[in-house]
Amino acid sequence: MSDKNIVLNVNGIEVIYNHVILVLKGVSLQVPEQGIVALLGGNGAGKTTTLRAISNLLKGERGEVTKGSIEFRGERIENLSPADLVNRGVVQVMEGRHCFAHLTIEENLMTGSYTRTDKGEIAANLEKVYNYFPRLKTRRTSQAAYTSGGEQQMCAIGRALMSNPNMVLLDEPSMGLAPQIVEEVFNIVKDLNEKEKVTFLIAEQNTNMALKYADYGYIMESGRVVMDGAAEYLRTNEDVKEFYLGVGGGERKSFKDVKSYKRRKRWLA
Amino acid sequence: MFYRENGQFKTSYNADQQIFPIAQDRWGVLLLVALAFIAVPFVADEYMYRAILIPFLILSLAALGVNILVGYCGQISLGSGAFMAVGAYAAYNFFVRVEGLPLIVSLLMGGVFATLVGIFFGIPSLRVKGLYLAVATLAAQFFCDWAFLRIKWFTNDSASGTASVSDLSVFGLPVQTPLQKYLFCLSFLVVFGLLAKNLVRSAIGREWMAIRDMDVAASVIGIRPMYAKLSAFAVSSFIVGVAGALWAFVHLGSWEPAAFSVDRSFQLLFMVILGGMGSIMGSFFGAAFIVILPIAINLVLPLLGSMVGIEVSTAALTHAEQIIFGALIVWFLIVEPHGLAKLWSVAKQKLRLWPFPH
Amino acid sequence: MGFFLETLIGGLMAGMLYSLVALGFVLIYKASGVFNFAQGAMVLFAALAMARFAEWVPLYAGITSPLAANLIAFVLAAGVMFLVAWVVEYLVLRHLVNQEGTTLLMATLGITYFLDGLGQTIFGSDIYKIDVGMPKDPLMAFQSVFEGGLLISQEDLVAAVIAAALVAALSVFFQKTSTGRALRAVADDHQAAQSIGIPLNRIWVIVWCVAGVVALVAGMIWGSKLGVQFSLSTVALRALPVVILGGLTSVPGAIIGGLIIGVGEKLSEVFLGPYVGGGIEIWFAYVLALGFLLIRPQGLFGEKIIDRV
Amino acid sequence: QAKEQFFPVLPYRTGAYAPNGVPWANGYADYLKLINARDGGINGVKITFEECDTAYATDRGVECYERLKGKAQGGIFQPLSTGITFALTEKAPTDKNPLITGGYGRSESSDGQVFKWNFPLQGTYWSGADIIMQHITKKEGGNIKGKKIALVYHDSPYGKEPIPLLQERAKMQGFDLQLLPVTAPGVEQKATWLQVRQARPDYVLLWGWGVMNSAALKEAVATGYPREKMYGVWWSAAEPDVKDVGEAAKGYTGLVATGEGGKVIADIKTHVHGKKQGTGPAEEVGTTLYNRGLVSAALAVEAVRQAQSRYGKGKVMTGEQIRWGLENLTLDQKALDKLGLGTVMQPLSTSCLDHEGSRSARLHTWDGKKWNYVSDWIEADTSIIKPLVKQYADKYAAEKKLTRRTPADCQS
Amino acid sequence: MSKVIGDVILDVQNISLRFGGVKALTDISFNVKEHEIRSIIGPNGAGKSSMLNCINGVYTPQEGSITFRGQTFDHMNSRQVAEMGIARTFQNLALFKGMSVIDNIMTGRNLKIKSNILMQALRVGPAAREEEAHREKVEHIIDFLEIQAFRKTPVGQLPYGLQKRVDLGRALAMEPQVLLLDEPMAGMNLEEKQDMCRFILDVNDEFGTTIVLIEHDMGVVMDISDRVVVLDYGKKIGDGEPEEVRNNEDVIRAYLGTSH
Ligand SMILES: Nc1ncnc2c1ncn2[C@@H]1O[C@H](COP(=O)(O)OP(=O)(O)OP(=O)(O)O)[C@@H](O)[C@H]1O
Ligand SMILES: Nc1ncnc2c1ncn2[C@@H]1O[C@H](COP(=O)(O)OP(=O)(O)OP(=O)(O)O)[C@@H](O)[C@H]1O
Ligand SMILES: [Mg+2]
Ligand SMILES: [Mg+2]
Repeated sequence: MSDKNIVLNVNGIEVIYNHVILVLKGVSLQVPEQGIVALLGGNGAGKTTTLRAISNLLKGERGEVTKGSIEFRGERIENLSPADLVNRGVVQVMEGRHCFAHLTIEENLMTGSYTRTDKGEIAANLEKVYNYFPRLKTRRTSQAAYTSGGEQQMCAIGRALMSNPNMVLLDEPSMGLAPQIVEEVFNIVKDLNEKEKVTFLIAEQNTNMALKYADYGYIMESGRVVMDGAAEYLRTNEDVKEFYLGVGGGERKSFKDVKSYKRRKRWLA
Repeated sequence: MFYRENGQFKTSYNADQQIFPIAQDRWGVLLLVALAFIAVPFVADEYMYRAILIPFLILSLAALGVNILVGYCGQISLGSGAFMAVGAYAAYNFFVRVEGLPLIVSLLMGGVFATLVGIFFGIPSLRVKGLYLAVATLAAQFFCDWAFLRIKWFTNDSASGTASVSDLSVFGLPVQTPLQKYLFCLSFLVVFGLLAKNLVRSAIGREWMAIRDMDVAASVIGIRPMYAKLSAFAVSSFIVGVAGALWAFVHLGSWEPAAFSVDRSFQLLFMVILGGMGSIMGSFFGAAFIVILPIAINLVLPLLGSMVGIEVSTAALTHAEQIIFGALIVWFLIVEPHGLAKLWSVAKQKLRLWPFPH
Repeated sequence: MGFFLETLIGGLMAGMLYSLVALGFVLIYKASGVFNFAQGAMVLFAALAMARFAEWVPLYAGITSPLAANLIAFVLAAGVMFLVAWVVEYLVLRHLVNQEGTTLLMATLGITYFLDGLGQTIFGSDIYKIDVGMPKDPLMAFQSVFEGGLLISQEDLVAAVIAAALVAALSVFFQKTSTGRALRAVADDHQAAQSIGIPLNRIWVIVWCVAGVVALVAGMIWGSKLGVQFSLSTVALRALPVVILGGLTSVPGAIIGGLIIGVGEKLSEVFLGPYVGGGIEIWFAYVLALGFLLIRPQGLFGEKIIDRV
Repeated sequence: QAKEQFFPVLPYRTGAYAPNGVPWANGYADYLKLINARDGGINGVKITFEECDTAYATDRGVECYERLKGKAQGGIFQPLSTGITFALTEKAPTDKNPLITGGYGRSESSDGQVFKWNFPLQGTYWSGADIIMQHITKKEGGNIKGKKIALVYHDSPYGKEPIPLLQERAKMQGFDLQLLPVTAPGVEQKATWLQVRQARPDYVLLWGWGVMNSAALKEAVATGYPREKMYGVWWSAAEPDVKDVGEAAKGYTGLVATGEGGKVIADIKTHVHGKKQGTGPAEEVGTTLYNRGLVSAALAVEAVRQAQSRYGKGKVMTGEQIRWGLENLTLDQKALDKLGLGTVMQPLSTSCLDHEGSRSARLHTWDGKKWNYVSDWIEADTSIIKPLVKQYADKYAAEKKLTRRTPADCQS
Repeated sequence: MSKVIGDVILDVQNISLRFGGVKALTDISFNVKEHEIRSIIGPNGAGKSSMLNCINGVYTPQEGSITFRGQTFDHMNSRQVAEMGIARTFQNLALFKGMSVIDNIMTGRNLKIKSNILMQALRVGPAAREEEAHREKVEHIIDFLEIQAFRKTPVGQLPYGLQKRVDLGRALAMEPQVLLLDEPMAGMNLEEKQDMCRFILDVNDEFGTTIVLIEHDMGVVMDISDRVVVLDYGKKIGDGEPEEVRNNEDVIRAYLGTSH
């Protein structure tokens, strides 16, 4: 990992919500230039919080980074506004879609190009997004609130791409998407990564997919990184295999045959 | 280290369902009520009673009512002043027209009429929401302002449209001195506070909150929006109506519709927002903030001024009071957008962790 | 017939004046989802600034031409309103990103108290005069058609024209520019807007500046009509039904709403009032607005209220 | 310890009605200062006073009352607000604080047998309305039968006060009374004036306060109603009401209960403003509302002086003692002249039966720049007012289960 | 273990639903039998959620009717549906954000509360006992869902995945006969999904609750459903046992793609 430039360096951050709820207890991670890094972990592990800390969206949730540092291309970014970050090319796709309910799909996408000024470029980007997600094109004049869950998810991803980012923070991009679209989304990631050298940090529950496309992964558990390693390494790790990939101990098990509730082995605690 | 729930194990759900599940809270509140009934009478002077405590108690009661509607059921209303007025004038008409009707019955009848009017003006809430509803309830406010000013019957045909009562007594006990009035209002507040707390932690309270937070989902799990909203309007306007009657009978003695003007509606709404929407305790905090703080600033500023040798003129004083009051509102909101009650609970939570930072 | 028309015209003019105040509400609501309770206070503050500057400019700067003095006063007052916008954003709004509407509403109440106190401290609390040369005498029209002619207030006419021009300009600004779209996005979801690089802080300053200028124009017109003093802030209460009727998010709605409310309340007061003792126009305006809301809960031109699971 | 008589003051220097409240408050304060500066107090008892701003709001007023009443053993309260007066009327008897409501408040409270603690000195609204009607009647040559008279009033107890009297007079004199309420604070009056334009009343009586007055005048201009036919009560005919209307208000006439300044004004200029002790700007001294405030203060001071004459010169008076003073106030022309008040107010004398003392006022007309007197002092017609007062006072007494004070009680 | 699938409990006949020009559903018919796990799958925007919305009365279809236990409705009213024992979860989380986890789940039991508003205010004997009894049931659900630690947290502050569990808990609290689940496992990792499946199967087994499930995870759908309906662009393109559907040409083209 050291052979490439580190673009994003998160160093031992602690995050507290509402002045009392300590959620991240010293998380460190690095994202190399043009890398795809996956952030894995169960519900409530703190993935979303980590991404919010990076993109500076914590304030609106009444959270704050109390310790540690976050650097983007060598520059401390804890005190920048989210808009400044977008101007530097870092854009986040928020969990839970967050489309602008009253705007149409197309207007939603266009707001994504707020930081762009070149008309031609904007039009080209729009075309690109419609190409990625043809479904959006057919729904372009509907108000976002009245589209299906998956359509909204596509809209949120497409909107972020409209700003021509060089680093994208994706929070559960596959959620609510049909299987081929999930595939499509990850292909887009790959595509952008290879052709346009976009760096990705992806928080994802679909471990299978994530580890298939990522180069490197971090696994979080109750506010800490408990394991990290190259994607191949994680893919072959027994624990990961059992708990995240469902292929522990040989064949994939049918969901029907899981006989008892699992008590997950905790790395910590 | 002292404020802990450690070692307090709940052996039944009933125990966990108490109003204040933490023993310290329970004792704290009991102590507070005891203080209010027993200790305050030893220390308060007439000014405290008449200018601060009684208005505070009555407006707390009104804010409590408004909180049920706005904070719990999410129906923003700016008609509370009108419901207070209905309570006051209805109680007044019962009081002067029905010979020998006990005071408490009159006051409660005020509440009953406010309930009816409240339900009537609550009907638009079935269709109109949010700020739109808030402005729609202003229709109730202005209509009532007008009606009590214009229809002489309501004021027992007084020429100027003012109503007045005197010689109040309950069960043969006079309610005339400030202390008596204070205790009278306090009793009302405690009883209504308890009932309201019971309501909001029961099924009906959950229905209100469900409607507030997401009405479509609420109806999917079988909550009838109409019943929930109108019952919130009813309960809220009942309490507000009684508070209005108390305000008129006990605090003012003689009043005109302006005592329940739209400013009052705004004032009550602000108490609720600032105190904490959806918190019974918050209503008291909010009322305290909005009733007491300006007075306190007004009292303290001249002292401060004289300490640094500036004589503050009357107008400058009032303006400074406004500036400081406004700034404090903003400051508190920034510290805790969910109101003083939330601030209080965060403080308690910190206390629970103390002396460890997290 | 003549009288009916007169009432109608009077209502239309009054309505335009309400629209001017209503516009301020709409602007800020549309752009940030904040219901700006302080709009009335801003109108007063701006008018006070303008009136006092118009007094002070000839006094201290020795400029005697009333036109120049008024112009300078207007510019200075606009500057003051810009300052207010900046301070509000810097000290209040930026700390309340992503909070609920009620919280923000409450914050604007704090701003109201603050501005009321500050305005009167700086500029005084007497009655001040704004004289921008508005024609005061009534205009008689159609004397040949109606007995006694049709009486139209010239002052109102000028005011109505100014209001209409302002609304037209703002409509274009909001509908046709990309900033307009960004504003609507901000109103929908602060956080998502931030996440795609819309600079909330800058947007808010801009919008509050525009609202400040609108408040100034409203203050100037109402002020020259009524004299500048504290009651000016209460015109906000008359403008509320207008905003609601037109829709909280619609600039043209503010105008149409104003016209409907203006006409409705004048006709009701003049033709209905006498039967019930008069003084009904204010509640009638609200009841009228409520009536429209029952048919269209989001106001005539407001964006549809979305509730979906 | 120095002897000090405490005067609580409930002015409003802020809020919607401040432009009218401020000059009144300044006059009030200046006169109290004058007594100290010129006379060294009331028979040697220094005056202290404290203001508490009510902003014309009833609940603030009540709070202020409670705050200030605790500062001394009793004092005279003058809230300059009908709303606050109503609230304090209930409290005054138990607290034993007399209320002076000179030119406002409940009209029936001039009946001292029922309203023991209220003193609507120098004219109630009924007196005011009566005087205007007398003036109009005279102008019309004694007969106003069939004339149309419109009352444009502040829609509040204040504005409604004159209605019973006007109705009474309408019955007697056979004129048509049209009632046109204006919702407070009165910024929007288009509908009202359209109605005026339609009905074309012969006269318009204006019962406004604050911004409502100037707004009414401006609307009158806009609808072309002649200002010469508009008559205002004393609260609607002062400088702030016409100042920013200017030329356009020319011809507008209103009541005024005070006369031109004379000696007392000169004294204030030398003893108070001359020593840089003035409360407001110097050019305000002598204006209508300023004088009204000044006279109000003078009445309070004289009440204390009168009380001292019975309970001990040079002593600090209690509320009850002052009440007696108010009830037994006799200020004839000679006494007034001696106090320097000879030109600024009319003589008055109160009694247990009559808490009003005097009920006369003059009219003045705005010429575009200043007010000019256009009538002599006119006295209200007690033959109309008295029965009305009795009727309403009795009703109040019945409601409150009060019995009229006996003559014996009146002596006390 | 072979379970007994009963008669048709819910029958959807020729439902068509349009929003202006958008045809969300066109002439859809299918049925659900007692005790079965019935899945609805299809690409994004196919009309799956709209179907559930029609069933529980949030949307009113323009055409068609729904039969529940022999009673036919051309449109259902939310309250009726709830009373008949149909509960659901939502795709876009429709929790009561300001309320605690307990309160959210307690609302699910509101239909069963008997005491009136006055008794609740006084909280006298029966009302208090009733409240306690319901609370006990709710605590069981909380244990079941493993969210004990968050009982009193306002749900707005919970992470997405836990909110989905609370949503399920609320539906379960209604003790429904038919449970409609809209993507209950979105945003969960494999282990959590396994738990959730186990959970659904348990409910299905123990209480005989009929389940209608929308899910995009084909593994889950194919493993646990008894029958599957496939929608595409508002039309039904497949219906049958998982095996059948998996091999249906149309379904593969429209939805599954080649990877499955
Ligand atoms: N706004 C908030 N206020 C208080 N606590 C919060 C807030 N947001 C999140 N938390 C807490 O922070 C912890 C981590 O949440 P986070 O959303 O980061 O988890 P996650 O890993 O993204 O989970 P999921 O996969 O379910 O989305 C949780 O325990 C949650 O309760
Ligand atoms: N209230 C509505 N108004 C307008 N169009 C709607 C509305 N509800 C749904 N639609 C449209 O109907 C179609 C079906 O939507 P639905 O939510 O049922 O899809 P879905 O199958 O659940 O998709 P997903 O898997 O993405 O959640 C979509 O194209 C959507 O945009
Ligand atoms: Mg997350
Ligand atoms: Mg769906």
